[in-house]
Amino acid sequence: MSRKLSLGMAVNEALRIAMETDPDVILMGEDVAGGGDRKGDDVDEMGGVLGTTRGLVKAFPDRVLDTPISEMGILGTAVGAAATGLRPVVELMFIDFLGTCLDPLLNQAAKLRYMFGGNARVPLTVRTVTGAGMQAAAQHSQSLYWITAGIPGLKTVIPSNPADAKGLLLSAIRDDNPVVFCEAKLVLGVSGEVPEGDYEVPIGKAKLVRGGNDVSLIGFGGTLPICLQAAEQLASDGIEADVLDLRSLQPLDEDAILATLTRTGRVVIVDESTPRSSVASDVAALCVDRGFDSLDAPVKRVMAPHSPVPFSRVLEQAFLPSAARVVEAVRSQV
Amino acid sequence: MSRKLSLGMAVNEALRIAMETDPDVILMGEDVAGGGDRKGDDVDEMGGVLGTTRGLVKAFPDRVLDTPISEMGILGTAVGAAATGLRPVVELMFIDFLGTCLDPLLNQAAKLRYMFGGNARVPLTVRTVTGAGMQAAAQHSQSLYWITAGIPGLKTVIPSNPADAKGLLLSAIRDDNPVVFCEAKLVLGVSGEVPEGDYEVPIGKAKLVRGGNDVSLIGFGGTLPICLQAAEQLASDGIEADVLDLRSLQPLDEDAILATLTRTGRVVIVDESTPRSSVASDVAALCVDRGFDSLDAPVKRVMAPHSPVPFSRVLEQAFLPSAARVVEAVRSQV
Amino acid sequence: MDLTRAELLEAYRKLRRIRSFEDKLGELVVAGKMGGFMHLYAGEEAVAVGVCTQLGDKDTVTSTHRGHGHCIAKGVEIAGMMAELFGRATGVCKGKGGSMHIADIERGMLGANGIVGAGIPLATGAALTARIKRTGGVAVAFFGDGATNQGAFHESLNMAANWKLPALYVIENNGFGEFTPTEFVVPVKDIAVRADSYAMKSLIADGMDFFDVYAKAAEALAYCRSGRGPVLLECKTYRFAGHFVGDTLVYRDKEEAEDWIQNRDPLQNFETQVLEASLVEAEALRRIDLEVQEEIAAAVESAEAAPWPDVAETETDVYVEDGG
Amino acid sequence: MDLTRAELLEAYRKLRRIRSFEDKLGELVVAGKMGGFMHLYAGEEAVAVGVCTQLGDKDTVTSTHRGHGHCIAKGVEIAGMMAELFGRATGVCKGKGGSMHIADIERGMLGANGIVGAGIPLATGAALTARIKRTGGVAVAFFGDGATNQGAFHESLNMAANWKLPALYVIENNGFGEFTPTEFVVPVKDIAVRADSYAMKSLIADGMDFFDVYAKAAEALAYCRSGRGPVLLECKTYRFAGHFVGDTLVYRDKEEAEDWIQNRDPLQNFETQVLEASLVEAEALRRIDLEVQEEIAAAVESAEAAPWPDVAETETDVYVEDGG
Ligand SMILES: Cc1ncc(C[n+]2csc(CCOP(=O)(O)OP(=O)(O)O)c2C)c(N)n1
Ligand SMILES: Cc1ncc(C[n+]2csc(CCOP(=O)(O)OP(=O)(O)O)c2C)c(N)n1
Ligand SMILES: [Mg+2]
Ligand SMILES: [Mg+2]
Repeated sequence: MSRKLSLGMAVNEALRIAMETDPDVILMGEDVAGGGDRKGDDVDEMGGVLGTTRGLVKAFPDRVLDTPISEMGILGTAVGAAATGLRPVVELMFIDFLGTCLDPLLNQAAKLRYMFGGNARVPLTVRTVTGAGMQAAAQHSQSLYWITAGIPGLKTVIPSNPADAKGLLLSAIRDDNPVVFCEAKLVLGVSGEVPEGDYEVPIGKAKLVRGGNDVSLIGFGGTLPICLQAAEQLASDGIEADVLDLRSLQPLDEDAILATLTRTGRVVIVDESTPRSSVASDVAALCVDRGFDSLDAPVKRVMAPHSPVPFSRVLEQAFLPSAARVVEAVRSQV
Repeated sequence: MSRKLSLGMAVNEALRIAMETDPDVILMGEDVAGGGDRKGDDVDEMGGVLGTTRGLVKAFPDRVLDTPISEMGILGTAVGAAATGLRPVVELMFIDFLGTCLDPLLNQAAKLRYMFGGNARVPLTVRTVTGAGMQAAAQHSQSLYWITAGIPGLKTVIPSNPADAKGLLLSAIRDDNPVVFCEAKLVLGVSGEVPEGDYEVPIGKAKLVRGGNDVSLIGFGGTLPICLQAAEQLASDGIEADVLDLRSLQPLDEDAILATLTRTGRVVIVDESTPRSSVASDVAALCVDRGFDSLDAPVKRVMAPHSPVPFSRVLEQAFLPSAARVVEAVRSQV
Repeated sequence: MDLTRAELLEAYRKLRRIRSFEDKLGELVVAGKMGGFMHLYAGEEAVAVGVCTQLGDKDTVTSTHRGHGHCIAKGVEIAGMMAELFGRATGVCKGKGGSMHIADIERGMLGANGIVGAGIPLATGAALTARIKRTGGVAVAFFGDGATNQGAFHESLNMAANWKLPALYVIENNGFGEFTPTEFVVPVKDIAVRADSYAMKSLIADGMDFFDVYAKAAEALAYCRSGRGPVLLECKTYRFAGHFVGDTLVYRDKEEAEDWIQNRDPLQNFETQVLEASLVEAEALRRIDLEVQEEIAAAVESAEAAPWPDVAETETDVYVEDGG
Repeated sequence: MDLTRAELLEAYRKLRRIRSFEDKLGELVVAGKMGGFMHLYAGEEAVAVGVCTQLGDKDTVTSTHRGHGHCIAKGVEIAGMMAELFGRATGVCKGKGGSMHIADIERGMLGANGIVGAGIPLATGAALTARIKRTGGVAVAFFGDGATNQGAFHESLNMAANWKLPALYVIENNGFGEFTPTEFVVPVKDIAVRADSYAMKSLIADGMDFFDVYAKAAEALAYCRSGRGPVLLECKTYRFAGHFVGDTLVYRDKEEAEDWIQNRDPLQNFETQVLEASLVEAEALRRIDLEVQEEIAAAVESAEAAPWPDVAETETDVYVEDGG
């Protein structure tokens, strides 16, 4: 059985299931309750700025913790809690705020196990909203998953649809490693069929969402719909595209990437982030290393420019990758 | 005229010249004076943990500021000072500490100019020590320049020798943009000829340090000596390598990279950082995009593994790129 | 009270300009004419105006996500602000910044800031510049109660205290950080006590009363300018609207809110005091109300008619092109 | 004093073990037999031992770059520590961590930490676990005076105070952060006053006196365990050696240093007090001195003979392989 839910509501459902099935799961973050933990009064809670955690504090009053605006303290506390027996799920409201709390991820969560010679587990999940599309401007619109994906010891996942969101989040929470779970603004409000009940989508497995033999469009999170749109347009010109949804940015599903490359010989990667030190570059580097013999054309990256995210609607639209730019990149290959 | 100086002492000389020639240049950081700013007593200063800033507080007592251990405060203050008329040079003792102070770089220094529609300048220089090689372990040995190089609005440079260090640092300080200046441990103590007087090495220009037509070895900072060593070994086998020193990681000298690729058809990038979201991936991605037609072999990246930096000497040596691994990579291409 | 009639009228004009500006933005966002995350300053006007009225050209301010009030108080032009919020090329930041990054460096307004607490070290740096270049200026950081829980607050105040910088740190304690009541996350009643961690001078003002803010800020600024070091000034205030436009306000006590809005409105408060003391006449205030209304209507009109930025602008202003 | 003779001897053994361990490391590094950045705890032993003597299995500690003392006080085996510092496969962290990351989670020792201040939120998290899982445990964070200038200190103490967590925050105020005297960067005499920013209980102890630390820690721990919330305990102490092995100490006043070392040595202090009160005999202490010396010599010998880690270990332990 399934019903239509937005990605945000699929996340909410996964959180509820995770908390029901494991008493060690706690939720922490700014306004994840949202005033709703005022004991003894009937004030309604907001459940986060985007309402994603609404209703959870009522269901689990001792395990949903509103925090001060102290990202370094929140993340560091969550790492300490994770290393000592809890399974915290932290909401970092926007991934842009990584600047205030990178150390607990970079130098603690990601490294404790290694530094301690394998004698630690840090089952931490960080949920965070990524990307542009809401005119939230330079400090609330970045696609900084390239930073977390680049840090050994962390995993990073990014669903493109509600069903994957639910299953990936359940996997993330139950994973004994620290996982960053990205909710891309471009797909956060989009609805889709979501199975009921408890299920997991494995971390590290990409998904081929459309088959074609002429070119491989590789996307994830908010760029997946753009890939599909471009594939439609290309199809009307007789070019059939494979569309691969990476879903997991670290680990990368290298086999799936090489498999589609082998089929098509042409790769276009569509990534919402800025170009340098990017997931898209890593995919291109993989193609030109292990996939070299299959390559029939330059690997193209359709990305944001090397700039901050602008506020103005017209500039933000120009900043974001588009189906038109993907089509153009494919055309340049043939 | 020139004399032999270590990279650290070349940096010291550049700082002195910058402060002599511009009263707006100030130095800030933990122990950059090192107790030496005690007025009225004759206590000697340490000049930083590695002694790089020794002597400067005596020469410029009002412009060399010891700070508390407050990286967020230091960097944020420096950004504010830079935006209002000073030209601060901050020492971030090790780039690993970026975790405690990313926001002032990521969301402030890098973006003020853009967000303010071009009405700001942030002439900030951040000097920082990068990389492994001193058994300083997981939290004091990272090569995190991939993070700063990935942030639009920042520049990142990394000299491989004392002469470049002096000239690049003078350029960085006089640049009206925020520049991260990396001092790689692997070359920090190495001595070389350094011209006297005031000169600049332009930011964004790579340097061909060895000519050969069979393969391109691309390195920077601490990996340059490794490239040269590998080139020697290859030469004795009759393989002549171009060795390109990137010097600047952002902007990347794309023309120089494509030029060497065009000459040789084979590229090996030697980068001390971990593989994901790396400068090496960006270079590979450039090669397989704009340089596709010249490529005769897979582009190889010789890098650290996807792990934290281990403490044990034997593990740290295994972790670091080596000439042997570079040679092996070249062999795999032919 | 040492303010002249002209100064009082100017202060009132600023209070009114902020209120009307914010009310208008609320309308525009609800009507779908303006986008982005929009945090309104209505209710807190006395803080920005009480402080900024005493600042000059050499003084700088840093602000927050709730930054329009500080801009207006520091003298940024309404027309350029409105165009900015409409995302137009004529905006004060060419449409690139928007509400959370609105700035006007020439007027010493170093920017709204989307990162809670991030303006605090920036102001500390501006104070360092003032000190090292001996400009005589003071740097003022405005920030919320919630921001005092950020590490940047702690680190900055400590540095400023150590170096005796000419910096004024103004807490706008409006009782909430987003939807969370301040008492849930700050275990002290008066946040001003946090100054004691740095042996820093502190003051508390009624943030709904322009004259109290003015007096405390005067004391604080005199202290800063005399070289004795920074000051922490806590202003107790309240935001009349939600955290952002769209906030359903389910979390806040309606009666409490009504009390603040009906009985402690800073504009009403100002008017009552100046009228009772016969310092200005009601007609003069009403005239200002009208003028401001027209000014804002004109700003909206010109902004809506202004051109969009060229898409090439997406990639400009990232770097100073010539490098320096 | 409510310590039994056996407990006193055990406390002395720990003090001596730390001192001898650190002295030995100094020798080994100077002799080029051991690498890495090495920060010694000699002089500060009374703090770690005074606190940790009162901790049990359910209690956890976090530490700093100067972490050997906390490990030893919390009961980590000397042999495994020594092998770790030699980078051997038999090290307590398989040679992967080294001095700045030495840890033994099974003994509740959550790690030295190379990032100043980073252990403070980790301990806060351990206290949160204790609270939510009702383990009855307390989490103790040890950190230096310098670390109290980090944002992480501020944010963590505020969170712990808000949530009344069972956390004890121990400042080891040794008068310096690296080479910078504390009074240059902390504008208050007693850092303990910073607790007032969070309405948190605070105490000050003579960190050179085991018995004073013990008494204050006892009070603090009882408070934490009773559910009344966290405590900030400042211990005034001194490091006998340089910031790290290799530090030339040019920045510090020689007479002042001599005074601390000659007249306030925590081991000497302990001995004088227990002998004067006739609680133990000098011979018992001398016997411990010898036993510890042998123990450390044995640890060095076994570590030097131990195998290096296999290079394949460079890439293991990055992730929990089965994912969970
Ligand atoms: C570092 C950071 N964390 C969280 C947010 C999200 N956020 C925006 S405003 C806000 C509340 C700020 O509260 P306060 O400082 O009291 O200012 P107020 O909104 O009440 O004026 C939060 C949590 C942010 N923008 N930056
Ligand atoms: C975030 C960070 N900044 C700077 C350093 C470099 N550093 C290592 S120890 C130290 C001094 C610490 O002083 P304190 O906290 O007083 O501890 P102590 O060394 O005196 O025991 C510094 C600055 C670091 N390791 N981490
Ligand atoms: Mg507030
Ligand atoms: Mg200290």
